[in-house]
Amino acid sequence: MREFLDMSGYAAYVWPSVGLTLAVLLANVYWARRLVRSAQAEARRRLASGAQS
Amino acid sequence: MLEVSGLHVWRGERHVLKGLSVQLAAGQALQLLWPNGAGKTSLLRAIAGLLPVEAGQVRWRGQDTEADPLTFCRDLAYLGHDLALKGDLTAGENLRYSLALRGRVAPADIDAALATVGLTAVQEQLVRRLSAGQQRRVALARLTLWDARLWLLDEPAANLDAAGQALVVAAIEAHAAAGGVAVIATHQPLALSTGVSSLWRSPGEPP
Amino acid sequence: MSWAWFHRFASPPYFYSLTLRLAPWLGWPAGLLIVGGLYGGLVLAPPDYQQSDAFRIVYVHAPAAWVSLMSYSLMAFAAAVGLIWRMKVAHAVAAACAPVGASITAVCLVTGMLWGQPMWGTYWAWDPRLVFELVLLFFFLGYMGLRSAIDDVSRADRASAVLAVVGVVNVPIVHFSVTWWNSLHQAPSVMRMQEAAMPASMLVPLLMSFLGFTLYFYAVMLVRARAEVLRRDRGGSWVRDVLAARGKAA
Amino acid sequence: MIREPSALHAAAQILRRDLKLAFRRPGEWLQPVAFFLIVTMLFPLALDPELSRLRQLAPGALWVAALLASILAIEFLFREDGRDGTLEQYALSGHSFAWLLLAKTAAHWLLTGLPLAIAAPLAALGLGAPAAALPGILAALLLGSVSLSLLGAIGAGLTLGIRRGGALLSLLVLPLAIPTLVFGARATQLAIQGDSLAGPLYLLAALGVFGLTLAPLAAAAAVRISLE
Repeated sequence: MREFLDMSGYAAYVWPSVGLTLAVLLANVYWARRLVRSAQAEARRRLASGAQS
Repeated sequence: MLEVSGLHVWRGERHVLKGLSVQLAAGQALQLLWPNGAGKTSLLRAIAGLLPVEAGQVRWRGQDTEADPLTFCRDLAYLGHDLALKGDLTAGENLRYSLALRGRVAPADIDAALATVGLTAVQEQLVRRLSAGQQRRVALARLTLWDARLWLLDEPAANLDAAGQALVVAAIEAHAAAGGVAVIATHQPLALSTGVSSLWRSPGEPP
Repeated sequence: MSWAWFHRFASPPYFYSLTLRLAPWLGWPAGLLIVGGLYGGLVLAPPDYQQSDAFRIVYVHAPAAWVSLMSYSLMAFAAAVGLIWRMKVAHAVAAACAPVGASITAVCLVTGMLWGQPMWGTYWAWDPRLVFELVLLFFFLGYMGLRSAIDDVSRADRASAVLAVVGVVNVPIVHFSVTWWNSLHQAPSVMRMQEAAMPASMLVPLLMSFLGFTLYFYAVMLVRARAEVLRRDRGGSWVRDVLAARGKAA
Repeated sequence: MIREPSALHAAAQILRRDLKLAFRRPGEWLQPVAFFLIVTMLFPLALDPELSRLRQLAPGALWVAALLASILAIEFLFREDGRDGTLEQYALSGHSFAWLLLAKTAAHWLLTGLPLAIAAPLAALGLGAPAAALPGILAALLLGSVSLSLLGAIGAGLTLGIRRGGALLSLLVLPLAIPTLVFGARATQLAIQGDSLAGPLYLLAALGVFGLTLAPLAAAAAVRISLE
């Protein structure tokens, strides 16, 4: 296990690469979902103001 | 000659024109007297093809203007808020260069047109030295030289004194008498003869 | 008849419900493939005989490079469709591609640098592939910058679409010029796997990663595109239905 | 009035008009050339005045300075005409809008690209280039500045009407200008070394022709959108 984590000395390059990639992938999912929520909220607001006028 | 049918135009989030329709025959002028912000300018620009039309059609001489915009534009004169005059050119030069886009004009015609609008004295002055009203008059001279069948005028009488307004009225009357069509956005009705002109007071109530 | 699918796809309500149904079918396999590919690449695959364990960065770097180019091409294609057929859904897709593509391009660059340090002894070398990715990132940033500078969504859509099309026409020229430039200056040798001699235990995880990243991109892009379609709506009654259905489910 | 809507006549009139306007305000179009000369002068001051070493840096310094100067100048390509309604009239003139914008871009090139190319041999001398290299440098900048003006026209069209669009304009145009920079700097380098620079000159010419055919269309689409 230790050997695996050490990546024969390249751990300082391999693990940040993998970690950064996964972080960006997850962040993109989060941003996308947040964008959908905000677009829905905006659409609701627009519908509400449209119904009044 | 000009048929606008079911025109929908959006400006950003705003639904400015909601299914407008209007028809104008040769020799007719339509004055738009809508309140501010009701979309007078948008209508003119949409007819000219400067604004994208969401739905609806503009037909000129029976042809959809979007099908052949270049041919339509040769029949069109648009006078907007911005007069498209260069401050660093004289009135005569301004007319010469902008008319060059439409064909060749004899210098005598330019002089005559400038004389008609009462600018002979300042013809050789740079336009930026002219007053706002005088600049309007230069644009009016250009309009009469353009030889276009359809005039789209946005506040043509702005900054003009009584004599200048009379010039605008005379130009439009002459244009209509020659079988031209005009759509005029204006906040104060121009004193056009009733046989020629119709008034449109708000987008909700067609003329 | 052949155009029926096109019109159907162009209809915002149809597109909205399509993406709603499609996203999980892309997203979950994408997640499984990425995890599987990384497991295979980081744990099961044998070390490279030249690069030892450092080569394992390829399992994130190469798919990111692929996705960055694919996302730019898709963005430009969607933008062109949007310009030509005045299709809002296509503009929404183009708008959705940019942030995802840009972030993946950045990942590609950073992982490339992290790979460069042990291999070349320096984080940044003027390797033509890295330079090309950097230019691609600038294309993305320019696209997003232009989009955010214009308030009116419809104008922003069309202006940025012109830019995307101009950019994609330039991509091959930039690529050629950078490669040509590199051939003159003999920069350090390119990161390269031994294409011919890659054993299956290395290759299979790599292919899984490629497929996983691709599906992932489409999943996230479609979720974003759903939001973008909603933003471009102009008071269609379908929005009310969609929002009501959403409310019930929540 | 004789109706003769000749496209060539219209373009020629636009060209003449823009040149006349520029000559009434010479300060504006001389600025980019002055900027170009100042930037090239900064390199020896910042680096090392020894000519043999400067000579190695000369191609890069010349082209980066030329690129920046042309970006600086291109911002003004459509701005005035966009503000005072002239571009609207061009769009409605009944001629191909792309063709008229090409005429405007040509006028702009005559006022900025051409002086830049003429000033470049002068700057190159200051950077240690031998006299034999000057014709080659002039040719490279003549060809390269055409592409730069055309690419710049697209960027200027896209950023027309955007407040403080200058930085955005560089972000949009500079990446597109990379091939021009690469080929141009290479041609300059070969000229300074005394080798044949036909290869990169052909590539620059190809870029120019490609730009001439496609850039006006893109610029016209961009300006139309900006005018709405």
